[in-house]
Amino acid sequence: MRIKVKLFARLRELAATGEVDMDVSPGLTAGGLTAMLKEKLPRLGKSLDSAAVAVNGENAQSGVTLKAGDEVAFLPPFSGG
Amino acid sequence: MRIKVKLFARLRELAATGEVDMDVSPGLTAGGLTAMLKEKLPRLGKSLDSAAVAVNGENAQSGVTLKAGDEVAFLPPFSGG
Amino acid sequence: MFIEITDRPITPERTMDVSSSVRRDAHGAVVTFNGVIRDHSEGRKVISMEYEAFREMAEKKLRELLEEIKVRWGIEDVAIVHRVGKLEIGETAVVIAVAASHRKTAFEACQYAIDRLKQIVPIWKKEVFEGGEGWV
Amino acid sequence: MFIEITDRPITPERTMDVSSSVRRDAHGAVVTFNGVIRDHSEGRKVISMEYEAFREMAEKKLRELLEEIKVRWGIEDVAIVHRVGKLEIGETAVVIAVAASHRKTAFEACQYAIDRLKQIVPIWKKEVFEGGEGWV
Repeated sequence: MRIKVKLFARLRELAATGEVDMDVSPGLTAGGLTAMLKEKLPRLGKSLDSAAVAVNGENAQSGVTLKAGDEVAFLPPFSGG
Repeated sequence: MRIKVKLFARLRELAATGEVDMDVSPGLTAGGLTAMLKEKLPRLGKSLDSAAVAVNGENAQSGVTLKAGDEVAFLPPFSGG
Repeated sequence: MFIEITDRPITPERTMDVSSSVRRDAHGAVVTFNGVIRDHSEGRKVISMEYEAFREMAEKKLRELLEEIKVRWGIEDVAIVHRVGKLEIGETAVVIAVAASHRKTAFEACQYAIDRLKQIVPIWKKEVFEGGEGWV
Repeated sequence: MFIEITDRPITPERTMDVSSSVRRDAHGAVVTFNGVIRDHSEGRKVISMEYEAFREMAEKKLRELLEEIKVRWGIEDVAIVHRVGKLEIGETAVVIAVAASHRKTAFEACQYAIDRLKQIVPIWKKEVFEGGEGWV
């Protein structure tokens, strides 16, 4: 199934992209996607570990199962204001 | 000796004046002046009791001895801001 | 760092200028407080407020207040403007702007400034409400 | 009560308009916070800052923040504008205006708003300093 991955700030720079469409197996969890990304883009490693995950703009736990069409965002620690 | 008395806010309105020149005896204290004013203008009574005293623009204790030319201000509780 | 007691309206533009006056490149935070005449007070419908100051002493006390803030927080970029005279609903009675390196300090010092102003600065207000008036 | 994420400069005039927008006749206090780019950070000389937002989610989180303030203090007159893009020293990154009947509430809610914004709103900044740059 197809999902969209969004990367911000340091993660976006390290990946040299802010958005990737990915084909993944049904049943994949947010945590599983994190592990997959780490393998695919090892330079994201440490920064992915400290990132929060949002699915369709809502904070999500790593155990949540993804659905086709989901937009999964990886959010480094915030530093707004 | 000659001193100047200043009255503000409620006291000014009750006295119908903001400033009075007075001739007083040397050795008079701020507290003594308060008592004298209460006698002279009984309608100030209660409001004088809750007023602070400033001599020449500085907070003063009632025991302070006045000097010729002093400006003695009676200050109701503040309500600025 | 300045204080002023004025009988001219403290307009939004004036507030803007007061806030801008305290900004320096080293600052990360500017906190601005506007004390405004509101339309009610202890159940009464307020029509207007008349502010009176013992001006020379009030200016001296406001300068003391700036000094207290400097000693306590090391902040010098503070401005306080207090209005006197007759004020209508919605008009600003006092504006206080504080700029500092960090926001916590700016908030603390600004709140201290207005709390302390009410304690030590000889200014009074008479409330004109529906059916009467009185010093508050 | 509004929030905005914008790439246009938050000028002193804009801050003035944001503050004015929250004023109502029932209010006695308006507290305005400006978060400003300062010229130093942890010993480094800062040149500029680049702000990035996950805009849709940031807007949602800012609206949640307004709701939190409404529930906690009963205050509805709050405005938050956050800038994104490249900001120079002295430019405002965020302005928050809170109006309330009483000053204590206005100060508390305004400080809460900026503290909470930093916790829950997906916005990031990259510091450009002398000799390098980095996400902070």
